[in-house]
Amino acid sequence: MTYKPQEFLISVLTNLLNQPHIGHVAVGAASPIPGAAALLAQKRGGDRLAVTIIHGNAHNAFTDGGRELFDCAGQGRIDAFFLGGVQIDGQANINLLGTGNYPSLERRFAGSFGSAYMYFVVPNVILFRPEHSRRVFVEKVDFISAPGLSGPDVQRRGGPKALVTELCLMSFDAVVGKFRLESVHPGHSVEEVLDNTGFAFDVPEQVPQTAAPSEALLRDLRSLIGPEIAKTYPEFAAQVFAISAPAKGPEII
Amino acid sequence: MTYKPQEFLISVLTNLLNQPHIGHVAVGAASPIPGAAALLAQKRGGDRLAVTIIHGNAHNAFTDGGRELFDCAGQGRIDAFFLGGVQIDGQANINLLGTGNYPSLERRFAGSFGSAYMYFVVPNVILFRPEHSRRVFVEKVDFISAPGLSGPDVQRRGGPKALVTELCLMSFDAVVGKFRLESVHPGHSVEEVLDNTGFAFDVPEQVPQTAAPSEALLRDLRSLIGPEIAKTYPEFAAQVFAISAPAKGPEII
Amino acid sequence: MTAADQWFADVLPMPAKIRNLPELADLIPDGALLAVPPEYSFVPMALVHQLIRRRARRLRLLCVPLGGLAVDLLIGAGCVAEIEAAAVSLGENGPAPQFTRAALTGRVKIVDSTCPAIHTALQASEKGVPFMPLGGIIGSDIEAHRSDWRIVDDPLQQGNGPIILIPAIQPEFAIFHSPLADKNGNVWVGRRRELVTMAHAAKRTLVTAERICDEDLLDNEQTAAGTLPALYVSGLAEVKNGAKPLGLTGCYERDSAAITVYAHQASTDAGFADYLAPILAASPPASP
Amino acid sequence: MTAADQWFADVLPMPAKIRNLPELADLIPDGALLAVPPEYSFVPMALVHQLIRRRARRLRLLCVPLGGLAVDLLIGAGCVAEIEAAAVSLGENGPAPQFTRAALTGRVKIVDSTCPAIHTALQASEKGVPFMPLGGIIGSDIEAHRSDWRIVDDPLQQGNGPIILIPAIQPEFAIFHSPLADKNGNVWVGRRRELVTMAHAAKRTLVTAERICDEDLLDNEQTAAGTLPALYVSGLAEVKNGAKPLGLTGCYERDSAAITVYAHQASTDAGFADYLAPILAASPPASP
Repeated sequence: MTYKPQEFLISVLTNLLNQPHIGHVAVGAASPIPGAAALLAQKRGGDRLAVTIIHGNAHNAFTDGGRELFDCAGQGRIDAFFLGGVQIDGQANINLLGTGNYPSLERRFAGSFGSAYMYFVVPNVILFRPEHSRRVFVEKVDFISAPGLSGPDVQRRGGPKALVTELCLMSFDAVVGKFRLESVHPGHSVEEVLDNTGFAFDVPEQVPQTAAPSEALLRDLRSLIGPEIAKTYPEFAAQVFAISAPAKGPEII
Repeated sequence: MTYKPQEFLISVLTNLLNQPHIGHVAVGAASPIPGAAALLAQKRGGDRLAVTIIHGNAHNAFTDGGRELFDCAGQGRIDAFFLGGVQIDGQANINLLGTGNYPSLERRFAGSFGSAYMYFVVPNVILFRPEHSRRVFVEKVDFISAPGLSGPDVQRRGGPKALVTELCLMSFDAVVGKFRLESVHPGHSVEEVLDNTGFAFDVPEQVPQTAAPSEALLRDLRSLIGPEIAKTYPEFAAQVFAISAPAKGPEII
Repeated sequence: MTAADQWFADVLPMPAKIRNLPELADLIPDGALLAVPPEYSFVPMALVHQLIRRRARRLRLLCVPLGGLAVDLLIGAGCVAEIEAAAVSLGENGPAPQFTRAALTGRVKIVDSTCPAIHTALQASEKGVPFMPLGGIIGSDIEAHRSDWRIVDDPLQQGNGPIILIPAIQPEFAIFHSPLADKNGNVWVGRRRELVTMAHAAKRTLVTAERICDEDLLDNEQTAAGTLPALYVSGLAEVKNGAKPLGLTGCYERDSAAITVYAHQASTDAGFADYLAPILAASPPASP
Repeated sequence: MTAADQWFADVLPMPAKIRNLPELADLIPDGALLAVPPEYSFVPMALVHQLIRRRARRLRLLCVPLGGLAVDLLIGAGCVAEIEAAAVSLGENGPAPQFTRAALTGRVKIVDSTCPAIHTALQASEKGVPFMPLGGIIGSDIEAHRSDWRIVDDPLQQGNGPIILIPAIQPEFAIFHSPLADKNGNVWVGRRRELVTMAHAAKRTLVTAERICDEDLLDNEQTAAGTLPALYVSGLAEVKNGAKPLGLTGCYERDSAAITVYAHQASTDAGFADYLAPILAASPPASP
């Protein structure tokens, strides 16, 4: 069964979420692939997984305003969250703000959002950055929006657990402070990963290939999740699943 | 025009509230006389005065839960508030909790409520305690629910401004830390106040008589405020104004 | 218990969270720290009766921020080891007799507080911080007897003087009775938002509701605005008249006469026992 | 200004608080610190256009916590001296061009923050405390460049390690556009409760609304639950389509195509000037 690159990435993320120690995953704004993965993991896990998609109201039960995501995470009620970065380095520091010598930047991006907090309080942060290049994966980020590691005196229950790109899946070991290549996606090689990564990481002797999505997973994704994610990301759903937007927001008073 | 003792006290409190520096008065639970005074001051001030009566929903615009009264006061949006006390002493310390040697009490009352906070943040606290006796007005309270005075290092914009009893009206001077007799109610004397007060206070050479309620005030109180306060305190309104309760709470979903 | 463990134990598919009243009460173990709403805010009297029937013991009660009939009953019935409150009374029906007696005899440990300190302690838990500052209070004997509160000199060093830090309180359970919940576990709280803070702060929230409806309360912007999402609700039972004899906004008024009777009876041990007898003897209300 | 002064100036009888759009914008002086809601939450675009028309200058913007079209427009129109935000972008329509340019040229002072720090700073003002603690953040370069934030060692001395204290921020004005207000000045906010915190924290709150109705929103438990009371509202104007081209829950959807046009035009000075011209030339929408 053929699949689109987005479907492959959704499958990789879904498998990361379908783990017994993850009971509630929250997905930030403008994250259609993580959002679809969260809904698919929920469906395939028999609705055991709670999913909150901050973008819009469709899969968002929060009723206490913009701070509820952060409060909820601070309470320990969110087990998994996704973060990205315009730069990510070998210590899992992430930079969402800009390149250059802050505050004299060469390029400026939106800003750090809630990363500086969520990275500390969500136990399983999945770094998701499809573009796998030396531009993104650098020796040292220019600006630390959120640090990958903290000293022993700092209260921190959260941090990076995995990194998913268009080339591979890595894990992160907070004890040694290093990424480890877990699998390379079909059609790509360890060399390609090494060539395109600007930081050092562990490479085991045998690197398996990332599992391709099963037919059952793809069927669930297309038939069940497509229409759901269309409520939040109509353009994405149209593009990937050829589904046109159904949902309208609820009527107000 | 004759009037009831409660009407007289409402009139005294109304005059204290009808001052240009008071823009918003809040009234705590179980305070029908202060509540009626607040509504009457509002009416007689051409609706300039904002009134919040915490008890019930009738004159209570708060929609953010139990903390909103305290937050609102902390923001500086409440200019006047009423406090009482099972004991009040000459430094305007109030005791709402009990008598005896805490925690081994002889008599236990409900507790300090929010007094320890409101006394610090509301600029014009009116102490209201009808019973004027040496049991109430003591040299030193057994338990300080909220102190009348604070040292210069403590942030405090609020505190006691006046004391109203069945016998008299006193003011409080935070600089010298002492009450001052402002007026004695009709039918009572300075001697009676002195005999029934357990703490020292300033007595000016001429002590005026507290003004009796005007006919206009009594008319407004009975015709306009009676029905309003009945929404919050039906039994009080029935007893004082012979008005039976009209209001029902709003219907829920 | 980790977040994952809690979710594992707790975030079952929603329909499984709907229980009957005895099941709900059985979830609360002896010794639990229980946040209880104030008299004016959705008090779960039927659940309190059920806790008494199952002879709960050594409960620690956090009144948010005031205690009333529910607390007095639990104290009188011997369910309570400790209580923290800004005040406890029967409101317009006078002092809380069993609380008053317990306070004087020392039978129950009483931790005296002040309203905003209790709200603040719960907000600290809601935000997952170990403490929050609060103005005022300095020089009160409440503070003098709270070794857990801490006065620090202005940590911003801006000349603001001393300020009190209130440590977070995380109740093991928050309990309340709502006029309406839905079958997905969402619960209407309306403007009673102390219930939201309680639920956010507590590890688990158990709710009884007058009615459990089929329509999802979050599907409508208007009801959503006053709804605590199921995310925070660990157990839900439908119980008619679940706040009586207290009132429930929009459903029924406080039965002041009944509470006057209680106030009178509860002022003696024998009278209190008489009041308790039918509660102990009753079967819990059947679930529909 | 004392509480009394503020009330004096501000708590006029309610009908007097209903103004037209230019009057509302005129209340905001040059140099004011303005809290602005995020893209998803009731952004007062018409009021922003009016501020541009009245050539507001040196505004300091606090994004709660994210900036979008409104902020980009104000920056481009030369109204802004300083902006604090956790991020600024046009969301699904990409980077905010004028913000990006201003950040690179240094034309506007940019104070970088993170979402929960902004919520926390407003909650501190809401509670009238000088600061609030917040977990995480330590070791971020955000923190390294915030001399106003303070890391202190666990003030409770319970071995919890260092923690950040975020000083309170009190905006001079909070502004937003609501689907519905009432003639008494109460404003529907629904589940967008950051608007409540903004209004509580700010000295004054100015609101535009699609519609001002006669029924009091507080008279009904259901609408009351999602209503900001008039107590916090200093000015109110009825403005149809007041959030366009952004969306307004239940009223209209975000006009993504129009914002794409903006993103394209605003990427050059000439294009931005073209976009601005009709806004500058327009008469403010007439009040009904």
